[in-house]
Amino acid sequence: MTRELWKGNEAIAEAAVRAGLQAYFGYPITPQTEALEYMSWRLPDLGRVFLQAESELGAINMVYGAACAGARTMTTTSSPGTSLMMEGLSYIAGTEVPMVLVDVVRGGPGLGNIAPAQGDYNQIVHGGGHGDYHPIVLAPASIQEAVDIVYQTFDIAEKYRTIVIVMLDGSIGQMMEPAEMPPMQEVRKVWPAWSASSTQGKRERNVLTSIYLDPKDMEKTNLRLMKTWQQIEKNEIRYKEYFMDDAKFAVVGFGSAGRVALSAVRAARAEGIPVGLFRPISVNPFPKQQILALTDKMDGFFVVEMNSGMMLDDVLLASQGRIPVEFYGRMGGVMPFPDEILREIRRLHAEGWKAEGHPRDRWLAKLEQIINEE
Amino acid sequence: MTRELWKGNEAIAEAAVRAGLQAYFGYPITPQTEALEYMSWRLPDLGRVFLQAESELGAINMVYGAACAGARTMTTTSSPGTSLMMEGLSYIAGTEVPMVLVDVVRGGPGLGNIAPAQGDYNQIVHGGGHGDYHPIVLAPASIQEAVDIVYQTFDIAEKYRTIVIVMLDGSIGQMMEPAEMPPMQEVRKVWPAWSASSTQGKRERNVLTSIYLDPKDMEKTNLRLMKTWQQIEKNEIRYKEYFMDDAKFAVVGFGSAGRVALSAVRAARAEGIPVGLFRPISVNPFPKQQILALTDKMDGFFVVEMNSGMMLDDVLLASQGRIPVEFYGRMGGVMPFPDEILREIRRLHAEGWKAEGHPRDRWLAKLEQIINEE
Amino acid sequence: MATTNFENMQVIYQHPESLLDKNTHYCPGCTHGVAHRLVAEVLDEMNLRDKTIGVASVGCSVFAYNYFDFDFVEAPHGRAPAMATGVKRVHPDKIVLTYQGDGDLISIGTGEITHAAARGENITVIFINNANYGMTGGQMAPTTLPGQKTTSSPKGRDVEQAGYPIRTSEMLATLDGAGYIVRRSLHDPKHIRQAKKAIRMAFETQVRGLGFSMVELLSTCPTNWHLSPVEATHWLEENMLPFYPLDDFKVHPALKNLNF
Amino acid sequence: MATTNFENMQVIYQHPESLLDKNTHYCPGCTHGVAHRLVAEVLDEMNLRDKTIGVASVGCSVFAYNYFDFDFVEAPHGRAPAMATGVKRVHPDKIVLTYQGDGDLISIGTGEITHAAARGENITVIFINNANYGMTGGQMAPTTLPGQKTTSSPKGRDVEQAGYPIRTSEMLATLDGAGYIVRRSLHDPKHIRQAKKAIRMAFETQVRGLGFSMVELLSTCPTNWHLSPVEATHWLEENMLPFYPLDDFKVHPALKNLNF
Amino acid sequence: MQNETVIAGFGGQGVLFVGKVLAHAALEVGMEVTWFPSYGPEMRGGTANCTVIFSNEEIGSPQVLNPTSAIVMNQPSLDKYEDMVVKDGYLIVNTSMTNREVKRKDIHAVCLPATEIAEEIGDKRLTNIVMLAALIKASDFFGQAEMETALKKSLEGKKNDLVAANMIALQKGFEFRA
Amino acid sequence: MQNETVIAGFGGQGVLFVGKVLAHAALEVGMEVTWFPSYGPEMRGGTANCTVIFSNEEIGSPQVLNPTSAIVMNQPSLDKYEDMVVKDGYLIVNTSMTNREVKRKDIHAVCLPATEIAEEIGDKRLTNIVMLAALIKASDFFGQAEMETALKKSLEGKKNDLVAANMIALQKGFEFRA
Amino acid sequence: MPLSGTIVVDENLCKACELCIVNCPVQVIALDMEHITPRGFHPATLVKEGCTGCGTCAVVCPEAAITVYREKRAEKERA
Amino acid sequence: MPLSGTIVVDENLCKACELCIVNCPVQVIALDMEHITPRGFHPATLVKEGCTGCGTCAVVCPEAAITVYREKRAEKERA
Ligand SMILES: Cc1ncc(C[n+]2csc(CCOP(=O)(O)OP(=O)(O)O)c2C)c(N)n1
Ligand SMILES: Cc1ncc(C[n+]2csc(CCOP(=O)(O)OP(=O)(O)O)c2C)c(N)n1
Ligand code: SF4
Ligand code: SF4
Ligand code: SF4
Ligand code: SF4
Ligand code: SF4
Ligand code: SF4
Ligand SMILES: [Mg+2]
Ligand SMILES: [Mg+2]
Repeated sequence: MTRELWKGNEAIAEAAVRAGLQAYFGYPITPQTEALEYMSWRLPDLGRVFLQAESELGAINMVYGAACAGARTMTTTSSPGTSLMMEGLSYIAGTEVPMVLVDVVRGGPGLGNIAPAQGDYNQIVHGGGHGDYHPIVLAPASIQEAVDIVYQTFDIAEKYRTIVIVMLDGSIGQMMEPAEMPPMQEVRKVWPAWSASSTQGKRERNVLTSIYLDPKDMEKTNLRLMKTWQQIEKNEIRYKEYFMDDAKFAVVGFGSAGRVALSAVRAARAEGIPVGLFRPISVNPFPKQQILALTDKMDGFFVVEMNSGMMLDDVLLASQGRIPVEFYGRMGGVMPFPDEILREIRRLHAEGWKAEGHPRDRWLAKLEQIINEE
Repeated sequence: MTRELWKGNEAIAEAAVRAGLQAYFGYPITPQTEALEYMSWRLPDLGRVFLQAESELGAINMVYGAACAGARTMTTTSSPGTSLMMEGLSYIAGTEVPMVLVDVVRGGPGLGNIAPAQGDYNQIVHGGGHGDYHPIVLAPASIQEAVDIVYQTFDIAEKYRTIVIVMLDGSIGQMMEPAEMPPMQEVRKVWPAWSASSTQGKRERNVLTSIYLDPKDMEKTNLRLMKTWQQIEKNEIRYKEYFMDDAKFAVVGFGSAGRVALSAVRAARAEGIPVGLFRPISVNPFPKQQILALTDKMDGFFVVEMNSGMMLDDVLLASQGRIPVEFYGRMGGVMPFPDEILREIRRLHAEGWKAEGHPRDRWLAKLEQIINEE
Repeated sequence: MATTNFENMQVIYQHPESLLDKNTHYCPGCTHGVAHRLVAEVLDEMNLRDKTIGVASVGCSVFAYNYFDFDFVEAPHGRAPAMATGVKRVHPDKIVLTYQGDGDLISIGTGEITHAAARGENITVIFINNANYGMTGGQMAPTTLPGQKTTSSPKGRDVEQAGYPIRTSEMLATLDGAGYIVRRSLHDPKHIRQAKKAIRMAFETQVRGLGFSMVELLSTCPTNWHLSPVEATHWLEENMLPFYPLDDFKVHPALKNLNF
Repeated sequence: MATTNFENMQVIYQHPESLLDKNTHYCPGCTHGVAHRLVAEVLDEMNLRDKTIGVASVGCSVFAYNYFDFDFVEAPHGRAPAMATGVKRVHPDKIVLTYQGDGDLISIGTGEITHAAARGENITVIFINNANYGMTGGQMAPTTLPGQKTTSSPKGRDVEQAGYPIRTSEMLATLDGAGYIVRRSLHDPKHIRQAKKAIRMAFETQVRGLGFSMVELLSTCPTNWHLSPVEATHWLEENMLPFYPLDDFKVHPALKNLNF
Repeated sequence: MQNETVIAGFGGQGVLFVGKVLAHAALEVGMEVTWFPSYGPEMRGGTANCTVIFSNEEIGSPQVLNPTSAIVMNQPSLDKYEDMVVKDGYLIVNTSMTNREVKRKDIHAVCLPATEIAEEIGDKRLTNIVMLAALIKASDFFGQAEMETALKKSLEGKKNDLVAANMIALQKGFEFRA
Repeated sequence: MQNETVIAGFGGQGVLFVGKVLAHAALEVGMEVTWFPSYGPEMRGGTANCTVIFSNEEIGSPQVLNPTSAIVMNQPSLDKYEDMVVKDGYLIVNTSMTNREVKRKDIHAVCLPATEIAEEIGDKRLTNIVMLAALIKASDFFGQAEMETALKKSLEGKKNDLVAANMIALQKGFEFRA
Repeated sequence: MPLSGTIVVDENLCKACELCIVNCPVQVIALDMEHITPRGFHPATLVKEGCTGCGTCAVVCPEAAITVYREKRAEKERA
Repeated sequence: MPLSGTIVVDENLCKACELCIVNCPVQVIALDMEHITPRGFHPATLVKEGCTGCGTCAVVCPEAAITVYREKRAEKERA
């Protein structure tokens, strides 16, 4: 096993290359740009396709074309770029072609800043472009996890002919950690049967489109998408648990927020507080069965995010009001310190769980104080 | 009171004109285009600004400019156009300037079709562009309601310096109904104090931006947006109830789906079934307190939508698992007939409420049969 | 009339193979159909059908893929050149074409077409300029003539407010990546024959790897112009030709001696 | 040195009023600063500051609004011309300018700039061409020269794969709505003086309502070119000038006799 | 009580327009009304239909599976809507464009050669008004006076002789006896 | 047990690079490690810092409020981080760029004129390595041999004389006695 | 002497746009008012003698509905 | 005889880019290596006699850091 130090953005680029990526299209944007820059020499060296597009609209539609053409294809971007890709993503979903998008989330809304944040959760997980569809969204928390996930995404995307989004935040894109790179896969030599790769006089023509003028046809497509989604919900749940065996309550956090929470949970354990950490990796599909099952064993959930409580809604929805839920988040590119989470864990442990009002409202009142004091 | 027959798209255009709209920018797309066409003669006749943009990106950013410049401004579009506006909307939210968007939703995802649908709910209500913000989303169900709401949106948008989205579906855009037009308001003569309207040598310069390079500044902005949103959640809840006084269970549906449900509920009442209708008008903020309160009185909620169950999640979230929830939806531009809803109401009345599994899964199994039979 | 003895006859013209024998959704007399036919004829003649991939756009030609008998994808409004780029980069040995209307190509899709041309993307663009947005019911396009009435310029295009029409071919011909850019018209047999030659040249450009090729075709929209098909051809001739000169704006030197 | 007696002195040059007396975030020697100064000087001379509204773009000049002393808004990447259109339509009697980099203006913002020009939108565009994406760390831009090394063309721009640079002014000058489009450079005093005159002309164009005006300014990016500021001016002169000729591409007849 | 009328035919037969006339009539007598078109593909051609619902209370669904009346202007529309009309409902058939009899006995069917009648007036595009008049007469939804007002409203701004021709068509429709 | 080192200074002082050397050293001995930069505005200039955490188990937060050690290359960094280092932690101060003494008594402070030492070697850009060496020596996180390997790893592909100069800087840092 | 030719119009495709009619140099095409196609049009048809098989009608037909035949001549003439 | 002039460099603004230095026609500017500005630069400064007040340095300065003064002459000379 050879572990090497990798910068997050470069690591995911290399992982995609090793997974047999055939064509990459992207547009520079901090804190994602190193991925594009890495691809700009790596892919041409291997004789594969790299192209810097004129914009994110260009990039996503080049990806759309390459996906229809049958290639393993991806793009990487950051929040405003993701917004610009919404139309394209909706088309890709409607056309049922596989692709991979990595969103290295930064502070928003608007131009915001380039600091690590998780404020795209709503846009990516709950929203998306127009119409009825769901992308798979995976949120790794370390560079090794990101590498392993990116390496698998193409297979997943192709299995369901769907979009897979890897949602990182600026922190994971910019940090370095040791990672072991998976082996180099051979690039696929045959084009998928459904692809627009020209008939070669050997088959009926393939038409790939997302227009279904008759609502009944569209509805059949919608139904197919929904049934695929049911399969995905069954097969693609991923999460990781820490100290959960004997935990009395659980912190729930994904990505970098989950890592920060891990530090806090460790410190709390050192103080004898029986707290665990549940870290969703697939945030879409969300591990709602697991969360629901935990309601039997836990006194409460403490959700931690780097946004205004977006996954919080999923935890609330999954836990169906059976146990109290508390929330703590930082926004706009501020990454919480473990100490902040630890303080809340201690408080919950000492004071117990109260449930008046909405956890978001309780948090907002608190956050205002914290911000004023900092 | 003079009621006149109005086509939905033209009615909302005229309502906006009467509300003192100063500048409209748009791009043609069915089933919204009549609004743009109406504006193309109406506004120039009044000496106000009409401009057909080169694209939806152009349109939303012209609106952004006009909003920063201090004008009452709006655009209208339909689903793919809304996707393209996501970046602009996020910027507008981050800059805290008021504007109005009307989305006349069509079947999707992708190019889809132009039939009436509600599949943008996730994108508009749950998602939006990147970063932490929420637009107000109002979903009228008739032309008079649309007129009244559009007439008020500018005041609401300015009160909170926020985005107000009026979410219609193709059906409301295309149908005709009688409506009474509100009186013509005077166009505002002074520019708001915060607007980028040039200093005239009389004040400090105004800078309107959404970039906050220091995460702490961004977070303060996020906090301000969230606190404004709390105010909005307090003040801007709208909904309408039908036959709810003595209802044992409630259908919940918005917009056209709510109307179709009304016909079904009436028919059910005629058969003696004690069912009511709860029709949210503000879908963001969602009337969650009202839904929660109803759980004390109702045996269950029956959610009806023209999508795959997007508001369903809000009902589930609001009702906190206290009573069973059932779902029925048609997708991709198919508008359900009242008979379909009635059939389900009868069944729920006769068979009672079962709660195994997720309502969406139960519905999907059923829908497949229905589609195969049709 | 006397019945014909077909034995002594040769077929001078027949339905091209690259075009399916299908009823189109185009309005009667709409020259979109002529453009389709010419593309199919050229692909037949060059024997390219089996290796061609088409990219349809959003506009009346959105269903182009229903008529052409080869692989096809359908792009979002304006993005066909980007999608075609994705396809072509993956299949550099295949023939890739986009078929786009004026609203699609030079309104919402201005960025994508400009950069495909600038990159010298080795694709062929069939550009149908009918001076309005046909599919959505006849709104003003960037190509709508000064004074022309449309549903969104009901008093006639006022250039002071709505701006001036864009001469797309002239604009794109300023780009180094452009290999072949010409404008032709579909309003009468002579011009249709010239248009076909240009389409042939465009595909030859692609086959030879000489960069971006585009044929702008002046086309009628009888429905939204509120004219009969025949009147529409006259309107085109009288109004569009003076504003949109038929010319070769960029011809790669390597093409200069080709003749068909 | 002897101390100076300022009494007998007149001020030949001082910090312009339209520019705040603030430290910029620009790298040492970056000619973005020169462009800022020239715009401020011209607005001072024309006495326009109180009625000007600026539109900043996304690029190194994103914080332009921190330095200019008048109302400002900040546009999404590439959309400044659309935002400026919104502002100008609401305030037709005010002066509206955008300040955009080459990535912003002619990569992601190609559609918006083209249509603002085509519409003859009565705004002034200050276009900073520094042959790369400065802010994001020196990636290839549409203006990057053939063979030029950037962080996303590490072996030098390969025109076969990445396409050819765009000569923006030449392209936009094909549009009827363009009132004044010229290219100038900021690499030495003589050219800076000429640039200032051009900026003056551009604002005169707007004041007179003669349509869209744009001054393309060749500008240095010492940091990403990995050169000292002085070396950067030489690089510009030797490499950019031959590819981007300094010229007047469109001058409205009504401007021809103006002189400053 | 609520009335639902479907009007169906080829594009160009004035199906949407005649729906508007009916809607105007309902508005005239102070009822709630909804005019709901099937708006086809983003292009021209094909078939067209619209549903007009009027009622004394807030109208729910703008379309119904089983309308209380149907005006069918051509054969495909007859085939589609004959079975759908509710029992005791109205079916108005343009025999000029259909080639079979109405099968159902449990509805009020009015069959008239509306296109021929319109051609007699001098403009076959008036077929739609003739058909509408036949429905109104059979169903008694509104009086002829209200229909005339509604028709005038719908033709506001149109040339006088066009209005006159429409009025004659309305008259002819009312006069028709099967 | 987990070690957290913050390295802070002006942009251009090689703060990020020396963090990588430390990270490589941790990797060398088979530990988990995280190198986390403060990546500034989308442009150049200003201050820079990075946090290197190494540990025997999965690393949680990549940044901490109170690091176990801090290398401060200039005055603002000293002002910012002196108070933050945990009790009994390490604070390495570049006295060439600071103008006051360390106040805290409950931490291990090592103050050295690193820039001067680097200038003595012939390149003040080696200040960072001198500082790092001082930390390693004081804290005994790793042996000098591991540091040398790490430094070579970090300089892979660089010119030989640069590597040699860096090695000398490492040596000088280890040799320094306050 | 002009060549003699003939055309066959595919009634499934013709939409009666009349472009072939106005462009035929010898004016031998007209709409067949007696006949309605499945899509409701009066199709174009050859109504007079004199077709030269010049192919012009096919060149303008937007529906590719016309097949054109022309009398065979000796090989050399065809070059 | 050349006019005599002088310049004042605003040390808060100067970033030591040296553009004024290389462009001064009489080469009278240099960086002041003795001095460091609040932002850490050695600022440009007049180091020799002979400034003509020509203003060239100000024209090239990206930071608008230079104020240029020039000796007054009789009114007529200034036209
Ligand atoms: C993002 C988006 N915006 C708008 C539309 C609506 N739309 C469909 S076709 C069209 C215009 C087509 O005009 P043109 O490209 O000129 O083609 P034509 O129909 O004239 O051949 C528009 C605006 C859309 N489908 N998607
Ligand atoms: C939608 C979007 N895409 C990408 C970016 C990232 N970005 C910021 S500045 C920039 C390029 C700026 O280059 P240019 O316009 O040439 O200005 P310069 O910095 O060179 O002056 C990019 C790609 C962004 N902010 N938003
Ligand atoms: S609307 Fe115009 S462009 Fe479209 S098919 Fe009809 S005639 Fe042709
Ligand atoms: S990166 Fe380049 S363009 Fe940006 S401020 Fe620095 S030198 Fe100027
Ligand atoms: S082939 Fe020529 S002559 Fe014959 S019908 Fe056609 S156009 Fe007329
Ligand atoms: S040109 Fe073609 S479609 Fe038109 S009338 Fe003639 S045969 Fe029919
Ligand atoms: S004013 Fe002229 S002479 Fe004086 S320092 Fe400046 S450039 Fe040199
Ligand atoms: S040009 Fe300006 S910033 Fe540069 S050294 Fe001279 S005074 Fe300083
Ligand atoms: Mg068109
Ligand atoms: Mg640049």
